[in-house]
Amino acid sequence: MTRPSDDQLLAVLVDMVAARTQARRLWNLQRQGRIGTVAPIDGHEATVAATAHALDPSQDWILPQYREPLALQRYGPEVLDHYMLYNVGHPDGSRLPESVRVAPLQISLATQIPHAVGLAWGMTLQDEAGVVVVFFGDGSSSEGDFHEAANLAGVLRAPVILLCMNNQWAISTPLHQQTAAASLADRAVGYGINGVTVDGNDAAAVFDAVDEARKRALAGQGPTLIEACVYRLGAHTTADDPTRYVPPEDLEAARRDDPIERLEKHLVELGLWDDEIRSAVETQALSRIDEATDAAEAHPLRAEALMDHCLSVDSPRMARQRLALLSEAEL
Amino acid sequence: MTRPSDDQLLAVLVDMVAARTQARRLWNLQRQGRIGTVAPIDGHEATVAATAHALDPSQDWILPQYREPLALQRYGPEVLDHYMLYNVGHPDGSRLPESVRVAPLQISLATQIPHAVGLAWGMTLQDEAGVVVVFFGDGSSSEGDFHEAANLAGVLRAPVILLCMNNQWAISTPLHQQTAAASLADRAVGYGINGVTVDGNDAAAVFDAVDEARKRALAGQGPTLIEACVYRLGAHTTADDPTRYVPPEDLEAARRDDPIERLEKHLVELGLWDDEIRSAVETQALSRIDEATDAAEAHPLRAEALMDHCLSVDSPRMARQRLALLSEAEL
Amino acid sequence: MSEIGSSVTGPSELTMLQAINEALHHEMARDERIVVLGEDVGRNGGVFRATEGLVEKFGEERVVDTPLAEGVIAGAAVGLAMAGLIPVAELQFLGFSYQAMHQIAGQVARLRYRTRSRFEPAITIRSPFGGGVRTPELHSDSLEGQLANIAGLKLVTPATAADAKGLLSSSIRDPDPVVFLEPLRGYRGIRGEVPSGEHLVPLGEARLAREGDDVVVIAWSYQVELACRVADALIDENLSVAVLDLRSLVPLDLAAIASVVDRCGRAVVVEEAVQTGGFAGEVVTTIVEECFWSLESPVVRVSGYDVPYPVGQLEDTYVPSEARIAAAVRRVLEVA
Amino acid sequence: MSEIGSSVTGPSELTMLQAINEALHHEMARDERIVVLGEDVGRNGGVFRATEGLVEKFGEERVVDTPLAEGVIAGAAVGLAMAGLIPVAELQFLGFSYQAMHQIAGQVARLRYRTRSRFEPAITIRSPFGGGVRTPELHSDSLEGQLANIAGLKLVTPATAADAKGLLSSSIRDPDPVVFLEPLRGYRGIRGEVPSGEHLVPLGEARLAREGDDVVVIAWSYQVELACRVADALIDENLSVAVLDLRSLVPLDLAAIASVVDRCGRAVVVEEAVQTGGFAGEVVTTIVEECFWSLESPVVRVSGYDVPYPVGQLEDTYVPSEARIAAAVRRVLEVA
Ligand SMILES: Cc1ncc(C[n+]2csc(CCOP(=O)(O)OP(=O)(O)O)c2C)c(N)n1
Ligand SMILES: Cc1ncc(C[n+]2csc(CCOP(=O)(O)OP(=O)(O)O)c2C)c(N)n1
Ligand SMILES: [Mg+2]
Ligand SMILES: [Mg+2]
Repeated sequence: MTRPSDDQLLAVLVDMVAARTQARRLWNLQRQGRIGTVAPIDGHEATVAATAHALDPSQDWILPQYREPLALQRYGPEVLDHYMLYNVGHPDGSRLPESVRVAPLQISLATQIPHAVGLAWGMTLQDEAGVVVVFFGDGSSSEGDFHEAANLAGVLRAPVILLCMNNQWAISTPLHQQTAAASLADRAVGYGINGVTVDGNDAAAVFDAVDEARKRALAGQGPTLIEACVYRLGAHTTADDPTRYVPPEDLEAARRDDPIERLEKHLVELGLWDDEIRSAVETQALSRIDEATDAAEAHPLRAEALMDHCLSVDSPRMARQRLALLSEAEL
Repeated sequence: MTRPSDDQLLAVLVDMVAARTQARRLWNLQRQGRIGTVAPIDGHEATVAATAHALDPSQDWILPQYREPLALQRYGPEVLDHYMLYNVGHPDGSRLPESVRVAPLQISLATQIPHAVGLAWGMTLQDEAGVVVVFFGDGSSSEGDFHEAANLAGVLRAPVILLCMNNQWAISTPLHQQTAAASLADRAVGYGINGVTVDGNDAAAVFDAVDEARKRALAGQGPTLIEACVYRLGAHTTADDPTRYVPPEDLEAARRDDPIERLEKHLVELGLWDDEIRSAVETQALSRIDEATDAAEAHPLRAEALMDHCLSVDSPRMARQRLALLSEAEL
Repeated sequence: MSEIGSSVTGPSELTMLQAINEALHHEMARDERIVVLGEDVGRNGGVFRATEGLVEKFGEERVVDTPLAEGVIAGAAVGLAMAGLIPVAELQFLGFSYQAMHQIAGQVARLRYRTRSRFEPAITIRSPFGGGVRTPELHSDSLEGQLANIAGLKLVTPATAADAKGLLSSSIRDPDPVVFLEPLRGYRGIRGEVPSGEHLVPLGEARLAREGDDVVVIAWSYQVELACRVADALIDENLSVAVLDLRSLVPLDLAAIASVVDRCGRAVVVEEAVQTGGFAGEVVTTIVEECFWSLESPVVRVSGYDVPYPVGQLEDTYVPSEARIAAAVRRVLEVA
Repeated sequence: MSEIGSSVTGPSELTMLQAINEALHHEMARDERIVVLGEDVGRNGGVFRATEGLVEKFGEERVVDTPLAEGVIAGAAVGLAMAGLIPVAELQFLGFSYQAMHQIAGQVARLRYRTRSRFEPAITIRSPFGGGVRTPELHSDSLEGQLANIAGLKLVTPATAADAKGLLSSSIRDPDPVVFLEPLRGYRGIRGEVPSGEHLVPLGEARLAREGDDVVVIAWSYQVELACRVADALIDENLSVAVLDLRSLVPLDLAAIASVVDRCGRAVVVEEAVQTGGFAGEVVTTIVEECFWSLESPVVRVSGYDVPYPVGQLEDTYVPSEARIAAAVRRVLEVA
């Protein structure tokens, strides 16, 4: 086990604080009607940021669900830029540059898990180093895709890390109605793969777990299912009203175990963190997201883009539709 | 645990021997072109027959995959009669009488598992006693349906028994390419349900396991996943050539553990079985299936039946199609 | 074909969503065998509140928040139907019916046929569909063309609040499996007077939403609303545009289609789906089969494009607009 | 539109199955990035032997027997494509594509569109389909009408052995995802001369299988074979029946359809699928859109019925017969 260094933990905390700060900005942007529905990251920051820092962006892939982008700074500024393009409804939002080993958000839950297994498998077939981390929720773990993919990963010993963000909720459905399993990591045995549960509010523990799983994968020891236990501190999305179903006392308890506060405390003790640093990080995060938002809003788009990139070459019918679209633009 | 009585074991053996005898007849009928593709039961007899005998046909349901019907005599002669109708390609083959709590064969693998959970759930909602046993193969356990259904069953504590016939093969795919799991029963923990592995060639052990699972289910203690370990002694179906892929030594070893021989030996020791009884059972089984075959072949069918039972009332388009069909019959 | 819809509005006006909710309440109170299941249908009342108040009224046994797995929602519905219950399943968005398609197409639709009516698949699958409200990917897809090709299913979709109630009640009572498609844009965007208490609209009867003689626009779901606006606007140009609301795609009201096309001689079919393979093609073909000789000009379809439903900034380009429908109407009228 | 198919037969005749197998061997030898995956495709060579000999030649890394789970076969193909490989996935029967529909429709078809070509979905999904060979339920379903409505997929289906090889090679090389539908009845029931070595047939070009002037029968897959037999038989009645083999449904060769319908003025469309929502409706609509004014009589479709594909004893009633096709041809010709 490689504990993260203090510097690494500091970098993780910076990303966590920035993510939460930016999440608040996103909420307001949505309320102002400047962006579409978004899913707040609150409560997921430690797991996502620490995972990213345990990986090597030059060779390891991340396949997100939809809640992660703000804490993936380690994978480059393009992640946020494209996330904002996505949020303003621009098709370039899901087109990250070739150099960035991050897949677009996945809306069809759990479908990204088979992709991750295929990608990891494809890398080994071509003797490429690297692992694939795929994020998915406790709710998504009920989908058949999770099962089929975990099972195939086991058979292939693919270098993939199945990272289940168990935040106790799938919209309004609490974990105990999602599954009777005592732990989601327990499912690993049914696929002959490694399974671990980690406190997802403990950035160092997550870093360790991912690092360990990554080393196993690179050593040909196959996949790991990591269950990161966290709590969804915010609404499911900007369209959701959690007060309808989240017991206030549970939320209260979860807030007392806030991953940011926990890591801050640790780094304050080490003399690496204080209010001043925090506010500098926040300021910087805000100007960064505001810049990205402005750029996204200014990003041009022709109506004809509707027809692009569906097939490599328009079918005859599409060619007519393209013409019709251009003339209809004049209607 | 209730060990089956000697009489019960004898009844199970009678059904097993009859099933195997009839399976051979089916093979020949297929070769003669009198019936369609069939999946031999060889190697599954103990598990299927013992399961049926551990159940109460007046209240417990069986949802088969496709290999089981010959060993379901306990559920009444209609099962064989309809199986033969099915084999001759008659639509009545999948329409068992209301009194018989057996669902039709399922060709779309694993889809019957969600049905079983829904049925068991529906029974409890209506305070009906009884359990549902659903058969499926090791191969089928890789489908998402297995996972989704097992998980839902756990949440609902539905009175269902998920009976996985692990016969080591899914057509040509051996278990180790199907899953890296050491045992399929290990998957139960991932759904918070009971899981057991049983030697599926040991009729008494299967009877016990099903009886126990049934009692738990009736007592409201929820579902059980039973993995019955057997070996597919025959071809996958009449369309398959297992010599392409089954290692002869494995098959040889499996044959030495034939479930029928094993139970015969036990009952011979008890003085309840001998060659004479066996040959009487065989003769009776053959005349029974020949009768059923003749009846099935004689079962009338109008071409117009094609249009029946699709919707409760023909749509206008279907009404036209029905007319067209009647006039096309004259083409 | 039934009467032209009344357009009375008044204090008892409901949104389509409220009308759906009323139907669910009414039916569940009427028949104890009805069980509502789906993701977030209980405590949360559905992500759009279509099932609001049901769990409080009918309890957690009859209104069940399932795990997040569409396949087993549809699959368990089959089992519930085998047990003699009447499941009303919600798929949170039609785009996720793909996750359940093996159960919907292979099982739900075939239970009756396979068992020659031993089991009665009185199953209703409700799902919002269609775009125009800036949802994420796969939340807006119109898949009725695909679903219509699955024999054994009925396919019903309301265009008014009153029909939403009346057709949903009929769907739940229907002994066949019904996929009931609720236009997302109509949930709050369509409102109208809705009969309180019992209200049934028979399945399989189209509705003449606007009388007219020059041309008929055939549509379903939210596109009926657009077609009516176009028809109303074109009155100023002295054009008499009929609008036929199909209401159910299966069974399809062949007689209503034939009668209005025979009268008008010209037709436009509107749908929001991908054009190739969409249900509009089935309607055009039906017209060719039923009343080719009445046609004075080729039928024109107004559809989405042959690309996946796009992201927000391209949505308005994708979905048929009033302008595109009006242009199509003019086009079929211009032809000699 | 390409040239009329040559009907030379000779000693190097192959069945369609052998032609498919040859294409797979040829392509795998040509491009190392090709990976074949599916149920029983390795040691067993596929349940029909389409993949025979591949694992022996190219090894277990490139020819992979997957677990029994269609969703992850299609889903892993997406990942393999993201890794830069060229997956050729087999679904054992098209009826089980429903288990994978969320991956096929929601993911395979959208990978390019969603990522604006960052990822190239050079994925081929092969699957046998269609009936007539007494298989169990869900082994015979014709789902092309449903698949055609999924934007982002190409949909290709051969009617001759030579095309099976040439179209499959082109499909594998195509940068877009192709669903390649192989007629089950054609596997051993269709044979013909097949060019050895490299043989490519472009996607999107229909084939005029029979010249003719009185009426055209438009068909694809095994129905082309039936249509040709009907055309040949009707020569005795002095009828000149053209047969157009669409070969690919997406992209659809609009020009070829228009040209032959313009010439003949009368058309029959044949498909084996459920009629409502089937692809024949799309073809009829295309004719209305492209060449309405050439039509001398309503286009007639010959389809399956609006019921699920039935059990063995009812199969021959269900699938379009030569008699039904001939009757339809006579019907469109009788109309004034
Ligand atoms: C296949 C599919 N079904 C349903 C939905 C609708 N939906 C969006 S998010 C969500 C809950 C997801 O819960 P979980 O996987 O636990 O992730 P979390 O939101 O808690 O991070 C649901 C049901 C969807 N997007 N995809
Ligand atoms: C969903 C689905 N996929 C594929 C098939 C084709 N198929 C029929 S039987 C079979 C193998 C089944 O293996 P298993 O579940 O272990 O049952 P067994 O035949 O060994 O009893 C396959 C792949 C099918 N019928 N259904
Ligand atoms: Mg969650
Ligand atoms: Mg097996």
